Amino acid sequence: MALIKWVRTFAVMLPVVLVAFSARGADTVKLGLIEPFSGPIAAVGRDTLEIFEFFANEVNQRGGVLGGRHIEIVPLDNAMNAEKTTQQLRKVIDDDIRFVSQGVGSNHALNIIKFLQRHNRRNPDQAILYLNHSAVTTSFTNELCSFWHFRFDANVDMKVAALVTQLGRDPSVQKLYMLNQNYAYGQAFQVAAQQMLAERAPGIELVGDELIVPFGKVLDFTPYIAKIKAAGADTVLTGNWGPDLVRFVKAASEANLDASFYTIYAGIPSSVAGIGAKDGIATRLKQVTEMHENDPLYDQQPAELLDTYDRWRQQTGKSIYSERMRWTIEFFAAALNKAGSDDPALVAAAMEGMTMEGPAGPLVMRGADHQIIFPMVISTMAEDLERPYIYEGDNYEVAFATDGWIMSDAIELPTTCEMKRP
Amino acid sequence: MNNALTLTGVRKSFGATEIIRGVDMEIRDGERHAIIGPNGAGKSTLYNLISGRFPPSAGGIRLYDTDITNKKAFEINRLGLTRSFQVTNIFARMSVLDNVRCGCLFALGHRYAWWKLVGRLRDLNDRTAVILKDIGLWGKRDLPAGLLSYADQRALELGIAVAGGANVILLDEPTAGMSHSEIEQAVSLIRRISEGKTLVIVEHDMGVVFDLADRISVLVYGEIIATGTPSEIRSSAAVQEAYLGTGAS
Amino acid sequence: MNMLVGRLGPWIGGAIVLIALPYVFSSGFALTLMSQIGLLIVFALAYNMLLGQGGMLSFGHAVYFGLAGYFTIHYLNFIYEEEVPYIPVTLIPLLGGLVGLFFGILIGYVSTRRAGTTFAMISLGFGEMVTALTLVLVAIFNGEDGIQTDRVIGEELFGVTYGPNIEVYYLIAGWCLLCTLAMFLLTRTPFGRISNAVRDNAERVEFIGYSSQRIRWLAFSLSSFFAGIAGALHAVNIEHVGFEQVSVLQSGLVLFMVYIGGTGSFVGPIIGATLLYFLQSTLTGVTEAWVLYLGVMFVAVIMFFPGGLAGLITMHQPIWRVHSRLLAPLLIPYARFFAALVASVLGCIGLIEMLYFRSSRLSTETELIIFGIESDPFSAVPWVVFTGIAVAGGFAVRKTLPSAVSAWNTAIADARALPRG
Amino acid sequence: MESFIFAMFNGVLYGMLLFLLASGLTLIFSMMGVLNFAHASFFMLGAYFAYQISEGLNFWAALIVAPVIVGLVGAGIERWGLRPVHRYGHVAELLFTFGVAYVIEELVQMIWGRVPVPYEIPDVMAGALFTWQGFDYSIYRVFMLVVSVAIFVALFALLTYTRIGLIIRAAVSDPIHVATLGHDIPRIFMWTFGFGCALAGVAGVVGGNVLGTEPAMAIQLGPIVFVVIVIGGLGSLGGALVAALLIGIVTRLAIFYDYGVGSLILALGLEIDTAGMLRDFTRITTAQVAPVLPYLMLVLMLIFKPRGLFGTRDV
Repeated sequence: MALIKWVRTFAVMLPVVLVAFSARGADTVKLGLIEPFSGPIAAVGRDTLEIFEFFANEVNQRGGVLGGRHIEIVPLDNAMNAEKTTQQLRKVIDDDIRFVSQGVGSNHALNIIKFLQRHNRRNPDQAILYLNHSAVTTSFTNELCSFWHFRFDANVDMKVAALVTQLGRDPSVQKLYMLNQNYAYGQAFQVAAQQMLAERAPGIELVGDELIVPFGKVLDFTPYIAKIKAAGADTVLTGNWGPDLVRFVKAASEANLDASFYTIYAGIPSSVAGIGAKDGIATRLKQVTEMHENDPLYDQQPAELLDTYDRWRQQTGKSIYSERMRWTIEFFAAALNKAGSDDPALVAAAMEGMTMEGPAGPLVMRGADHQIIFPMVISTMAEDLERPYIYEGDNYEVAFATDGWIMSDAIELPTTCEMKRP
Repeated sequence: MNNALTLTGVRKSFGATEIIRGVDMEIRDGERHAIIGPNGAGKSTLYNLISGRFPPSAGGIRLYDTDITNKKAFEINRLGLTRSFQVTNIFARMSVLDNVRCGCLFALGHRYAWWKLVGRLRDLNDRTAVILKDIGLWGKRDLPAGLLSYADQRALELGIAVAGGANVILLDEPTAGMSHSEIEQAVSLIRRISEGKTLVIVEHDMGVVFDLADRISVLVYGEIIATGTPSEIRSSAAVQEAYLGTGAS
Repeated sequence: MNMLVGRLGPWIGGAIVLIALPYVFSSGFALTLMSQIGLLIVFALAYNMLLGQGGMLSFGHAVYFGLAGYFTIHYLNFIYEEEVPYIPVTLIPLLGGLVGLFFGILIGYVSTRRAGTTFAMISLGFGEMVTALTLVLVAIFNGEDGIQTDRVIGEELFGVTYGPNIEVYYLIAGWCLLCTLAMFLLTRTPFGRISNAVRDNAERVEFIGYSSQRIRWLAFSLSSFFAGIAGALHAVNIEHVGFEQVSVLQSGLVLFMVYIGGTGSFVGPIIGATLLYFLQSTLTGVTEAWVLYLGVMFVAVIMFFPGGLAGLITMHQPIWRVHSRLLAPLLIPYARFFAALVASVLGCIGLIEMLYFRSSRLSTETELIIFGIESDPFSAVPWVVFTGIAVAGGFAVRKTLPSAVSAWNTAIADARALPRG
Repeated sequence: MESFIFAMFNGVLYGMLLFLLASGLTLIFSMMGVLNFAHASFFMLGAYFAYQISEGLNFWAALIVAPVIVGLVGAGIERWGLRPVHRYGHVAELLFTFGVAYVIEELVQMIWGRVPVPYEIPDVMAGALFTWQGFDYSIYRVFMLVVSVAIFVALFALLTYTRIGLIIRAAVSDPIHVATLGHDIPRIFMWTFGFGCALAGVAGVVGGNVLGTEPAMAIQLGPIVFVVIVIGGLGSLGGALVAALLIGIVTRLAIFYDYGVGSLILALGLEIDTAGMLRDFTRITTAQVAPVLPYLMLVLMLIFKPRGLFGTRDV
């Protein structure tokens, strides 16, 4: 037995480099955060971790949850590999962590939903609750919906609904060109947009509808720009993100394409850095988000919140981009307190139908499908704004300015979810 | 008389240079035939054409009654022709034993078998043992072939070549780079292994050539200028002029 | 009798270890880890049939691993929907193997026409092509999301359902042992020997009656068969397959495992798969620089001991075979060298960790703890200390290496001089 | 017709950029027999160095200095890394460069972070040189083309008219022979490798600001470059040029003339269940698969002409 103990100790000690995190209380409510913290897109995962830790700390500073317990964020690296996600979920079970969050990569989200469905059915006493902060595949709150999954971001269809609604409002939009990535997400965007354009903006002519090979395989977008020009489009609607968005926008700017770009993900730090101010402004780059720092409503938010934002900017040298991650923490804390317990089933029940005040209207966690509903804002890249975009201390001297808000009633879509509750 | 090999009008060019310029040659069944000629005469190229390493640009090659002109090397080998190489060409990371085993495998009909273990193949191991003892490497059978001395590697090269039991054996300078005593051993080895077979040998050492060969062909600049018994060649004026007369070794 | 024990000993020992492991490491995380290692051993050994035994460097072998995985998931789902004949999960890996074999035969026919560098490039081309197709053919591959299944399709012998992880572990352990044995025996067949011959000297093989192309094709197909088995096991273990599993990244990982473990000996890939996957799973959580360490480790192996870790062990085999006491004089020079190496490596790790911390620190991370010591990368002291350790270690490595090498030389000379004992 | 000419022009431009990369790779391969897997990583280093230098000085300084630094880095890696590996054979060398590619990518992330850096086209060349069919052609794109063509011409002249070119050409056709002529082969290898890397560096400097300078750029471009030199025939500079242009043009044409592969399948009389597993085959268009086309070409080439377009020697 001594040998076994020794082997075990060795196995635990082997990770020679230990990065310790401060403020680890004994009696905490643990929230496992499964994201890529190593590999090519580690930056995205690490940014998420920073936000989660910051806002968990804010909750803890305010007195914590359940009468003084702290929320502890446990980072779990999946290296953007589905098999590692599964492995980390098994670790979550081992360490008796009952709440997990994840958002980068809808494949991992799907993996977690399916895994927890199986696990919670087989082990109802050890159930685990999943708080999805960013994975947008619509089916997660439709046919794949699960009692153990809550989504704090709008799904693809909702985001498209917001974009298309804005397109319909904008009289300058006559001829629209769509370009999307040819994989599950891009195809979902395409189908949703086709359908909603017909319903909400029948006056707009769709002059092009294209799918490209995703994930940076297209190195030069010039041919697509030429096609867009040839089609006479004045507006581009794209769900692209990452290099597929950066190169697309840069190529358009270089060719002086005179068209506005309606996107979902233009404001992600790496995209802003990659596109740069000049090309972003030249293409009238637009994004749809839950909030942004230069909206007129920003200053009308509660003073404590504005203080928190200031601390964030000061401490991290980064703009506030993902409000939904703050919401995830706030809803989590509120649901724990409302349930008066850290039992995932009770917390889930408490979270259903829960509302909070948002900047332009209430944030509602719809009980029927666990999809959050909230007003969204469309904004365009511009210069000379009060709070320019900063990331890791670098000032990009550019930010987003509001075009208009799309209220919840225009975004809320019916669900096909048939929720099975335990 | 039945010929083991028949070459008719064989030509080979690399780019603009013609290396083999119309070779006609007959190797009789069961004879020991030497090919001699100055450096660059095209001897190795001729071997490469016969053994199927490259196809000839023109002409035809027959092995007994089979046309092998455009056949691949392994097809020619399966028809019963084997060769050795001027530069030692063995399986360096494998043991000496396995080198010879590889030489035997196809001929013994084991081909590409992946369902039988070599250790259990009695016919294979018996034959390998015979050959290893014949070439004097039985004691070193477990060494990696790459670690053998030069002379031992040459012997192994011969061993691999003859392991398959081919009827026609082409040897390319088997004694190159050997000391006198080693050459003597090598010649007796060649004599033993070519017993009852057809042997073609390219060789620079005239002692070896005249000692071993039944007939000799002289290749100069891609053409056969003479063929005959050792004494005929020794007395041929043409050969004297083109080759031996200019101070042969 | 002694011979038999000597031959069967490692296999029986291996079986006992595989059976006993879950009793030592029983957590779900450890079980998943060991299951993954088990199937990666199969994959790595299959890969080494190409690289180590056949001399073929492939940058796309994950294609067969991944495609078998996709097929397995679909088949399990079809069983669930009662569209295909029922096959017990126990035998599903065989099905995966046949899928691997099918694609191996098909793609292998084209790619094994060439060897060496060209073969490597073709394998890369197929790898890229299949990865791209997983995103285009959504109905089959479901793009980035990949496909899911529930491996519990019914009760099998002895009430096994493969619901609990421990049952899957034993499934994988069993297949791992079986495949390892099969691949070991394959090395001892005429095919295995000629495959080695093609690796050493493809041209010479043509002159002893073999088509080197045919041998490569056969090796490629058989290797794909085992890669397919590993892929099916992966699908059963994780219940999910995505484009990562066919991607060039996965192919690169198995290459790293095999090469670092050692291509020259049969156990090399086993060592490599175990070590690398264990390190990867435990280190990714604690250091961002893991991929860099992996790359450096790989480059170091190529440059300094191309035989890999197994090569380092087997180079001492001739010595302990003669007598183990001959190893005694090696201990002190080796220990000195190893101490110096560890020091220089630790120094370098410290520097790299501080660099990473400076370039991508999160504001919520207030301190960097390296080897249990709090180090402030924004003050000079740790930089000086770690640079000092790294440089001093480096010098010590250069100083102690010659005596370690000469100690080995002496030992091997002694071993050769003595008769076998 | 217009779109055809446009596609051709674009294809030539992209093809020439590929050629810049492939030429260095081919030179290294011809001389040393090493297929440098890390070649695209040197391309990435060129872009990052250029970014850093143009931040401090300007683009023109970067255009000169960055490739030189990349070349020196390459020569250093050859001298202290690749040379010791040489004795283990070409596969080991290929593996070594594979490892180097990993390490370079991680080092780049360690130094410049994991998000793209804002490496921009110099302002003087951002404007349109001419407008054609409503499409603005920036001065910079034409500048890229000029640089590529200039390098091709210079390379051609170097190989044809200089002594070092003579040695290189000799080495391409007969590597063993050159060694016997008394040249310091290790030194020539080192500088060839450095020079090849510098060519990749030039491609990085002129291409990085158009394609985006980020840690993944090497992985994204690398495989295509290998495809170019395999299709062109390993070791053939002319082949690399033709293959690079071919790939550039074919992938562009596939985007412009967007044919559905599905209609082809239907034309062949095959029936595909539109709800079944294979339904996606009926929907694929050439534009969607354009980036995969090079790999398809590679496979077809290897089936029908295994040595590539102009390949003369086996690997």
